[in-house]
Amino acid sequence: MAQEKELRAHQKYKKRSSLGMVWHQLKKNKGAIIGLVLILLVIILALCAPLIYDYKSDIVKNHVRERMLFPSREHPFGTDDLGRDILARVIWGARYSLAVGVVAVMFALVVGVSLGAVAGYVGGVFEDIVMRICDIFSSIPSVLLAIAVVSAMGKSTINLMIAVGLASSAPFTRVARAAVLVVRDEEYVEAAKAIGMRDIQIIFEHILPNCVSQIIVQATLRVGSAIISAAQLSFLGLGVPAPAPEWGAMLSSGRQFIRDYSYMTLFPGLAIMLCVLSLNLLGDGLRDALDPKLKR
Amino acid sequence: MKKSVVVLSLLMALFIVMTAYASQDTITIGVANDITTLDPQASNTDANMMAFTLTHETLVQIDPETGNIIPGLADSWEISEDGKVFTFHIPDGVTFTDGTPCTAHDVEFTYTIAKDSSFANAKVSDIVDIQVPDDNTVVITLSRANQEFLLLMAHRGMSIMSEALVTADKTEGPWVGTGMFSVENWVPGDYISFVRNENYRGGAAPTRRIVFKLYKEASTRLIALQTGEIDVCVDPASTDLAYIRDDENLNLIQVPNVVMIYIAMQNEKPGLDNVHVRKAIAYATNKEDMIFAALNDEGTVHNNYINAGQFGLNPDIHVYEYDLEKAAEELELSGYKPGDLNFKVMVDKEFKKVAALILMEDLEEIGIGLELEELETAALKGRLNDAALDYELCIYQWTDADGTDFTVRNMYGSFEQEDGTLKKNGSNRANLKDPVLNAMIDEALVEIDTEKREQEYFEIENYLDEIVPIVPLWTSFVNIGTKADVEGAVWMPTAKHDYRLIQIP
Amino acid sequence: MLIPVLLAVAFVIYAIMNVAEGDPVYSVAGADATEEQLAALREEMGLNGSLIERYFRYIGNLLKGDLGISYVSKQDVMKIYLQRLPNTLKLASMTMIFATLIALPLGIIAAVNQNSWIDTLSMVLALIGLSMPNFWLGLLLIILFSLKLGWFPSGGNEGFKSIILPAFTVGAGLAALLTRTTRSSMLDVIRQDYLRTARAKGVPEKTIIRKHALRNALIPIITIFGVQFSNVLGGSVLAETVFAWPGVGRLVVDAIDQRDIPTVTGALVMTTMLVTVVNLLIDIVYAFVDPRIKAKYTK
Amino acid sequence: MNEKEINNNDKILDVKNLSVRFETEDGIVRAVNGIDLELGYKRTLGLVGETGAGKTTTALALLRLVQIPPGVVECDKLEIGGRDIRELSTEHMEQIRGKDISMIFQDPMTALNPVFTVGDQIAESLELHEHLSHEQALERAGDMLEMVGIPRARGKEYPHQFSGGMKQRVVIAIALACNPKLLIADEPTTALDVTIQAQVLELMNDLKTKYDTSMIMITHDLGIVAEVCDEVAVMYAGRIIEQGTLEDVFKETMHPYTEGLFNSLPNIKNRTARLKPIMGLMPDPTDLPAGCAFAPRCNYATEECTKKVPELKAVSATHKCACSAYEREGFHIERRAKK
Repeated sequence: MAQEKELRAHQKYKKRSSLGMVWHQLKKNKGAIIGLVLILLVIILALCAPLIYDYKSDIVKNHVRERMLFPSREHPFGTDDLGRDILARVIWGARYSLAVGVVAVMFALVVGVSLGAVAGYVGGVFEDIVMRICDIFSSIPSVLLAIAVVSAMGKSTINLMIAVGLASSAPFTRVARAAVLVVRDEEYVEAAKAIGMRDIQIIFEHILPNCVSQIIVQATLRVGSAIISAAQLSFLGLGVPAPAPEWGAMLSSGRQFIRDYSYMTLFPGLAIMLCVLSLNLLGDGLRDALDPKLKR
Repeated sequence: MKKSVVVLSLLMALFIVMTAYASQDTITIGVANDITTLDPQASNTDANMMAFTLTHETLVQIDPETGNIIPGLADSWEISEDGKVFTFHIPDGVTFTDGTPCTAHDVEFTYTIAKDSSFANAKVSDIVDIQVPDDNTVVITLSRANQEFLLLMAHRGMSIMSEALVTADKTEGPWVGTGMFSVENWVPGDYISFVRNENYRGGAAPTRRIVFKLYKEASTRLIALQTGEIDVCVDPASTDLAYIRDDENLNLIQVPNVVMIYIAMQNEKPGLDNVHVRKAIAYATNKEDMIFAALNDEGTVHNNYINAGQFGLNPDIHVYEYDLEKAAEELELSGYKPGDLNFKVMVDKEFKKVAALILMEDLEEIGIGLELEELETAALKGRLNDAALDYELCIYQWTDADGTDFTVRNMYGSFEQEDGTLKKNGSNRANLKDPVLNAMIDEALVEIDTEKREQEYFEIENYLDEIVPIVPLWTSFVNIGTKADVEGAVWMPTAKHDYRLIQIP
Repeated sequence: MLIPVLLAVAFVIYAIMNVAEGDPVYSVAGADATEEQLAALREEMGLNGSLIERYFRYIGNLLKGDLGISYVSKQDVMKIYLQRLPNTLKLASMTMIFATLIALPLGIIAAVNQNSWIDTLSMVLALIGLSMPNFWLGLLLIILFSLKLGWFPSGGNEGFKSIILPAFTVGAGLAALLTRTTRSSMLDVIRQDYLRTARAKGVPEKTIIRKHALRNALIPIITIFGVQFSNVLGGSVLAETVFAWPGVGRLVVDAIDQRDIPTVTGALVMTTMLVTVVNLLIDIVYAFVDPRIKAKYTK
Repeated sequence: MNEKEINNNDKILDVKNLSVRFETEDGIVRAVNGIDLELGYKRTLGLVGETGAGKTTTALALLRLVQIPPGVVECDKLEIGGRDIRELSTEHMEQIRGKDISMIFQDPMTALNPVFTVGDQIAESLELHEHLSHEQALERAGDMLEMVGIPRARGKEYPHQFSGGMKQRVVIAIALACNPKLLIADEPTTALDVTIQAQVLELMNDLKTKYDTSMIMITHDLGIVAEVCDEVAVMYAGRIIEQGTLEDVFKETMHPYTEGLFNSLPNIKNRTARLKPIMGLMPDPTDLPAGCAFAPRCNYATEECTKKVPELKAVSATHKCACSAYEREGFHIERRAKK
């Protein structure tokens, strides 16, 4: 409830900023730039991974007799329990972690925003029901919810994305609804109604653009937590199926060797942290840039 | 027979008297698997079996040293000449841990309800009649002579329960047996504690209280042993064994394990119904690499179709050595082209996953696709047991070692249904329905001449090796880390250890 | 309001858990189960009837406080849950105390010394805390404090020492979030006119921060507590797994592993209820801190 | 530290060359640029100017409440009751605030701490400065409430239960609780309804007389100045541009800006006369013009005015004005011409 109040407050102070303004603000924020550079680096690595390493021969091929080699010049991050090069797998892993994070958040965004926007616009019983469902989803710890969903639907990358997405859609619903509530009765919306625009059109053309900035900020920050959630599920053995080099799964299979071969958990863990850290930095920066009122 | 009982119990009594009051009060055992039930007829996991060893008794038991049958709850027994009628004598003064007496009626009750248990019914399926002429005698009649009936009765799943208690409370009644310990407190998923039965006939156990504490993570469990939080660490990670070897305060116990890990193949699935495909898979299986990667080389290649150490194990069995060329040849013989076949392999534990990943790569070499399906243990078991039999490959294990017949019958046997068709036995994961094999198994079971019987089992194994219903992979070691001064426990190759006499003086 | 929410939660969880593929009876029965045994077991497990029928039966029992019987241990799920709950509450409250002890002072110091090195440092730490997967942190803590230094046990729940590492593992993320919230909330409050009033009265700076600013800054911090309680419970799932802490989180993970649907459903429903109740309590705490809200309630 | 200096001076306030600037990332904001202020005991000074002229910053600087950084305060002399407070320790300064000098802030809506009762908030300064126990202080706080016309029982209530005017009375009660020698009132009535404004002003006037308090009344409302003040200082862009007795400034207006202020007031005598607001905006304090800051908006401005900053020059014993136009022979503003 208090969160809603906060969101409405955001709304009031929100200033429509052009892309240039945002960039200008963002440029001044050292953290955000570091975050941006890092995440771009991760994205580039993820995109270029197939150029550097071949999936079949470098990522999933076992070299059992070279298992668990400590980091060396040949294997800068060492090798895992099947003799696979960890550096190659960490780089390829970016593809999985980013994909899971981004798709899950897209899922959450589409589900959450459309539900929230319609709820705010239509109001009444529908709104009540949607917001109640939101409350429910926020009362179940998201990890537990995701675990339940994955275990019910079976383990697969898609199900992992859906589970994580489902568990993080409530915040988007809230943001969208709050945004709609603020502008629902504004004159230009009335005007749009008066000239006979369809409700769905009004929502998407006139109302939602008002909360785009908040949604972007939410999404950026959520991708980070989605990556962590996915890693948690993988850690519990409910994530991307082997032999795919997902970071959480790598951590999970490395944890049994943590005593003597801690590098096996160190590097994937670091990768997750850096990736999430850069997303957080960027998200914070974006929020400050889009919402000067909150700037400290 | 009677003499040895007397000697054994005297020794035990002496042992107990000498040490009972000087030893550590509570011994905590770090276990890997949770106790899931305290009802002997409701499960067959190793973890539960160890609890039943403490709390319950079976009519007879197996001497871990010799493999002979020795008295348990029954102090003596007779077998009729045709091998079908067993008469057990139960001594006076046997009581359940709650103090109520245990009589032959309780034995009858236990074996009768076993027929309704989906876990115990296979063991009592040959029983056609149970008579109780008096409180101390129970007479059991079988439908056929069974050379291994006593072995089956020694199984922990046949632990004797109290008729009165079970009738009164279906849930907690089965917890009470005539064993040396009784359940003190059970917090599922955390720990279970047992306290000794001070009135156990022949004397109380040396340690007052035994706790099984659950540590799912092998590394955490070992750390707990090293920091002294627990006294025994069952099944430490194979990569961590050096920590125990190098620590003078700790003791590493390694018992060759009889548990067989194998690749189950659903023999009726398209592709897998072709013996050449199965042979191709057998040739493509690199057992050495699997052991190296999945077990840190702490294991032994297993090529037989019954458990290591079992009667009738064929030492000269033909071996499908890892050979991708031969595998490719077999695939060609099958008529399938490389790329035609794609299978799924189910696994539940991390080490099985590693083995599956190695198999995946080799099969890919010869043109058979393999997809990994990781399932939770219970889900995997559900899939295997489901009447639909909707699975292809699975890396699974056979843990029971209650006689060769029990193994071959359960793993490869089938039975005739009313409509004349064959139905696989419960643990026949290959879904093998072979009347010839069934006849061979039946024949071996009733064979009285030991040498001949052994030969018959050799032939059964050779037969199996021809049709390759499964690919046996390996046996490993049962590893246990203990504090150096722990003694008295009996470490079992089946991993169902006997902690009754464990103590730290 | 509580009851309908719970019913809906029960429905959502019940539905999710019951669409799982495969007949749960097979994962409970032995390999040699006959058709009759399977049928009897289905009956015993309450698997007969349609999903809706079963759901209403479940709800009926739920309202009586009966969560059913575990498929695996055949024990009352409510009993199992209540056995674990104290451990989870212990961990959750330690986590919160822990996070508060770190975050409040850090956030306040950062806000009061805005843009100083200590501010930058605590913000960097908070960001790292937010970005670190907690189970990884748990593993690192075990390596350092349990294996290398031997200060704390690596698992179990014997004594105060064993709660420190898990609480820190779960608490790090919360502490990070709280530090950020405290800082921004304090910065907000520090700019308020009423602090200037207090300064103009000659109230010493320390008192201004401790008394005037903090009490106001606490309001959004309490909100975070409410929102985060469910996340703390979620985080403890991982920590409980890593540290062998026998709480509700591990109960659920194990139950899922064992396909023990009544236990999973029961534990999730009860956890949701717990979160709802805690949020209610937090609303009450609000009233104590913020007279404006108190007024609303008393009216 | 300067014990003997205390009271050997007839001025409650003596400020020389006070400057305040804020160094932010967007540039240096020059809020106050070298002003002198003096105020005798029991007298009231009106500090007049538009929003952003630097009035509030000046007041805060007097209490040493300007936030440093980003603020930088420079000053040749800052004496209150004859005591130089520039170098006083923080603790010492805290003892002076609320006791010797106190301040009423602009917006009563936000000036009260929402989580404490008004009684507590009044009592707090009494506890601090008069070392009363909490009970005694609450008792006195009740007296104060009654004095500002609020039943003492309402001391147990929270700010949100009060209306705007009532809140301002509470703020006044807080400020006067310890009988300060100097009271700075920063637009105390701006946020209030017109009817309430009058009540509050009357109350302040009464209390000021009763307690012999000197006062600085910060306002942009010349009407209030006329009602309450003895002396007037007009500020523009951080400088005092005209200063004198009420009489001097109102009757003998010198500075074009002051004239502008008067012209933008509605004329009660001539309701048909159009308002003549001052055109343009105050200059950006980060980028003040080289010459007279008012020149860009000034009707009389010449080339000369944009070149150098005019000095505040004495016109009479009490009246000062900073306008270079008077260097031109025979210059006068329109307002004076009308007479």
